Amino acid sequence: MGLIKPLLYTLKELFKRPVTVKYPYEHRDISPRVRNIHTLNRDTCQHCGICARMCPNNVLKMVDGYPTADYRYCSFCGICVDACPTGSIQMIHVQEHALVRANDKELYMELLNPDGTPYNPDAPADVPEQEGGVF
Amino acid sequence: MIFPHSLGAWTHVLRIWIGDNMLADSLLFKLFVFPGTVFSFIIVLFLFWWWRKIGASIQSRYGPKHVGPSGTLQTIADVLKLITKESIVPEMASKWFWFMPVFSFVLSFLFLSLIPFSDHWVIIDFDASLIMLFAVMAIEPLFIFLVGWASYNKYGVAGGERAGIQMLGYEVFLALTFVPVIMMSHSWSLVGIVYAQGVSPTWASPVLHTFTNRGVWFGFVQPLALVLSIIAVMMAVEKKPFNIPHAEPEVLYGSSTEYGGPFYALQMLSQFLMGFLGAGLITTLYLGGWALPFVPPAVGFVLKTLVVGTIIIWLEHSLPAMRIPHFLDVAWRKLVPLAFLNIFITLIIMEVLGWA
Amino acid sequence: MTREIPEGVNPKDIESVLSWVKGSSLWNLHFCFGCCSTEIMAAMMPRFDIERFGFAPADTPRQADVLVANGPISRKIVPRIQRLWAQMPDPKYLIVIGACPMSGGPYQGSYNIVTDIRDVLNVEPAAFIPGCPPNPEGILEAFIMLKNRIKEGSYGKL
Amino acid sequence: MANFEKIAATPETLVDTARSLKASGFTFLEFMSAVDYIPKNKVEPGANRMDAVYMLWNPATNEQKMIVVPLPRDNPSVPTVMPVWEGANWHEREAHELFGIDIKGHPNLRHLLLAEGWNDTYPLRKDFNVDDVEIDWSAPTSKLAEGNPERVYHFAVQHPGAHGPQGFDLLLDGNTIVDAEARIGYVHRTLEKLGEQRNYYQNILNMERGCIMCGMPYIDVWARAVEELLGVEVPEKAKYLRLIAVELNRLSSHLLWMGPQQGGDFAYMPVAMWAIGDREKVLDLLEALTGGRITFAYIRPGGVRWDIPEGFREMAQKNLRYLESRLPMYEEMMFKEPIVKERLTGLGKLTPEEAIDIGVSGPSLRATGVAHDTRKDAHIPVYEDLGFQIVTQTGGDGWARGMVRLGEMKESIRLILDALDRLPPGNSEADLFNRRAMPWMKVPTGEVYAVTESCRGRLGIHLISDGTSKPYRTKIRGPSFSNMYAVEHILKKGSYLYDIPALIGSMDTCPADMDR
Repeated sequence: MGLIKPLLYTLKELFKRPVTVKYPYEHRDISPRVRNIHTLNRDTCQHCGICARMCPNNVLKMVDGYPTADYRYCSFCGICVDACPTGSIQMIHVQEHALVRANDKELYMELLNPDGTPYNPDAPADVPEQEGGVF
Repeated sequence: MIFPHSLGAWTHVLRIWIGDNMLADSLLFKLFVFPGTVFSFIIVLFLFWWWRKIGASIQSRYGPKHVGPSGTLQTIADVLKLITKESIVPEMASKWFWFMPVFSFVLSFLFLSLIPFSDHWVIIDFDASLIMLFAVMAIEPLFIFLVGWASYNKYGVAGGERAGIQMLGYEVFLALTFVPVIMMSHSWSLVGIVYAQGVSPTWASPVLHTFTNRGVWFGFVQPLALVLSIIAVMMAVEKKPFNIPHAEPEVLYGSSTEYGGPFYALQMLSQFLMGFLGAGLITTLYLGGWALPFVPPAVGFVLKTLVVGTIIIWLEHSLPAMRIPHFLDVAWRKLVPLAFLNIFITLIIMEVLGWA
Repeated sequence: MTREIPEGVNPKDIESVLSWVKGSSLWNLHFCFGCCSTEIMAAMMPRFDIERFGFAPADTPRQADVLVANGPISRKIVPRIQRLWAQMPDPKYLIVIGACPMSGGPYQGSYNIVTDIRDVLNVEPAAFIPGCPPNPEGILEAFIMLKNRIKEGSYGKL
Repeated sequence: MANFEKIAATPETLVDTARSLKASGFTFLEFMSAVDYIPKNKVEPGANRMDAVYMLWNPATNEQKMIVVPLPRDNPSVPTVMPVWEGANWHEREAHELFGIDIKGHPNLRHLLLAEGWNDTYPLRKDFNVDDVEIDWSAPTSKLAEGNPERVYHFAVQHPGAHGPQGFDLLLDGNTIVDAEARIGYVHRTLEKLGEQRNYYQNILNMERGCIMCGMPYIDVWARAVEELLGVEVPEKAKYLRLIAVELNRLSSHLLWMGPQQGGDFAYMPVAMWAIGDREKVLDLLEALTGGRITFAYIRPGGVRWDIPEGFREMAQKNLRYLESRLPMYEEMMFKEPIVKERLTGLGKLTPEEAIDIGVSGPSLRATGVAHDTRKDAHIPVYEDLGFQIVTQTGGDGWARGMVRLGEMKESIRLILDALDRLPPGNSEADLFNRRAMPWMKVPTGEVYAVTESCRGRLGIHLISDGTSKPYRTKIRGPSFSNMYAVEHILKKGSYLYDIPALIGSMDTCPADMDR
């Protein structure tokens, strides 16, 4: 007889509205603390390189005095944000960012501006040589 | 001519063999259009979609939705994709590797040919078609085992063995659940059983003959047998909680583990066809076959079968899988005695009330 | 044996139907070996439900179309991945989720991790989502992206 | 120096010492491992030896003791302690493959975590060079598969019933299991060695990937180990926030267990799907609090990264109350449903003595009636202030394990809501870091063993600092390691093929936690 109640639960569920968020057509609320891309305030950046040094995954490289990121490597842990002495480097959430082709050049990019706009989008990316292993 | 030209030769042969042009054409139509190949493909594609939608709805999600309106083209895409995929034969597999799934598919068509969609739309009906049907259902597990054996795969063989265990569990029980119906109808013919339920043999006035006249639907006088038969059919077509040959966490996909591409599509379709026909059997035996007011008989049969099928799908999606000893225990210690009890009750009532 | 396409049928039509078919029914192999597998699970289940687009899990490699690389590739698992990939029938696709299969991610410099799945399987992934792990939305995006690429014909031609 | 007592022994006296310690109440072997000292180390400069270490725990008094056996670096060898603790089996295999310690009298010294054909290079030795590694790919997968691999039924790696890249090689007689041998190590990411390569702050990233389903207890215990070395007291508020984060993660992990893990074993899709759907409510909370769903980087040495966001309390009230209202339904669906009950009752029965002997911990231990929960035993902050109750059952079988987890979910919901109500004011983090000097942050020399209760059992980190910015040795005791050994133990006692998925599911082993 214990079978009856589970069957009733499933029967009830049959007539309920699904909880699905129809993702590409509608979006759920995402917390502002979610991180999936870096931004950099280039006015306050002091070129100290502590972010690149602290990064456990070798994501950040100092190019021309500013950190640049290679998203093949990133774990989005936010340790670079913790480490930045001036708070210039931040992480934000961008929905479409996830859709990146498996093309090494597209995954290597200059950090965004603080308002989420691309920095110097015309310049072609020049992928620096990555070295295996952690310092 | 409604047939494709490649069927012309067949038509010719059949016409000569049967000697009656009208009859031969109608048999061909039954074999290849309704209720044969074309219809069964359509109903199976529909059932596959319906199965996924009901399952998704129970799991509080949408299921197929964006491929075609409400995902109706989803199953067509799935089957076409499987057909266009590469077919791999494992190196050590038997040379019968390809034939086994075809045989089991053919077997499910044999099943189909026995089910009366109406007194007109039935391919084969003779005095002992129910016995023939038991025979078909008894051979099916053997082919499932051979499918697994031919693929030279541990999981396949294990799944095949489990199909044998499954058959041990349900075969006797399945036969026993139908005995009361045979007793009450005095017939081994499926069409005869439907007639015995008071259904008119003519096209006309199905309304009047549904509940009136001499008989009633056996489902109303045999509710226990109806429930037991649904359980037995779920066992026979390997629906959860009796999905022992295909229990994914234990033996992957059972006997069809090594099959991909077109022949997996074939197996999937024959599984759903068997499910549909199992529900059709219930309709025939207990729910008055094709009798339904205001609709043509064959449509009535399909609609009723889909309702039964939906109940089976709902049960399948709401219950967990059993393990083997529990399954055998339930089948032999609980269900078989119940079926016997039902037979005796039927016997006593028939004697007392003089229903014979 | 090759068959000729009958007259009056545009081969491009067949190709576009085929690409629609392949893109609308991508079955991914059920093979979890990393954190991202829990997010794939979440993507398959009620909240995100990737089955809406016909993306369903397949239990055996014979019935799968997509290998989702979802975790760090240890040296011990390399032969297994290669074998599963070989068992999958063509046309088959590779989706890379998270940093681990692409670069080693947080496990760079480890003695037991192969840092690039391209060294193991010798195929170019069809889609890659950065993240550790990415949201289920990202996983859905990867599948849709693979679908689009099949549609464009830029990946996985017969 | 260390927060536990060290007892020296020699290979000759080891087994006797172990016996007398076990008799005096140290019945629980947490782990057996080793520490490699090369001459240029900074902990004990000049030392050239290898210490085999055995960490013991007295459940009655919550004391820790460690047996230390100094060995020569070339050709180290100790006798097996399996006669004393059966659970030492896999720990000794691990020490054998990672440190090259020869275990005398051990029944099976095949590779466990490393690839089967790994040559005689020992990765956790300090002078290990990765270029020396050569792997013989033709090596058989297990001892059972030696000679005739075809007779073995592989229940492993990709098999959907194996719950991830773990599993068994089985010898079957029909459906009866004749012999079983576990195959694990497919996600051995070498967290212990990586821990030695990265500095204390970067290790947050490593440690929380210790378990794919509950990373929060891992960073929690890592942060407490580092704080103990630094001698820092975290603010009261941070303790509450840590509790909230850890318990939220426990909720999500247990829901995942109930759904796809245990429900999936029976192909019980409604429960599997609904549990994952409800888990999203918890994940929403975690996302609002930490910004992550699976990995968080929220807890760090010195406190937590953020205070609770605005509106978090109301959201938590709403979501958790909803979850609480669903739990009776799950009990009805999972634990009173006759088919599931039949499958779980008597599944993988463990007696309390057996469980302690093997080193089983967590819900699987409490299901045998032993009321040990590290949150209470080790006085993890603020659990006792909130009146934490240990959930136990007496069956020792799969059903009892499930009921313990269900009870823990109720308890977690109550703890989180209480903690939110009583959240003290103040900072959420001690002022610990000089950001400009972060990469060079040094930690005083010392040795600690920090423990906590992860979702799967007793989780410990043994940390040795040599005064530099990187640890000298980190040893992680993953609870699933011992729990998986218990599964093998149960299978060897005699079981059936159709019980394995449910058995692995009911022990709730996490491959990542096991392989580290």
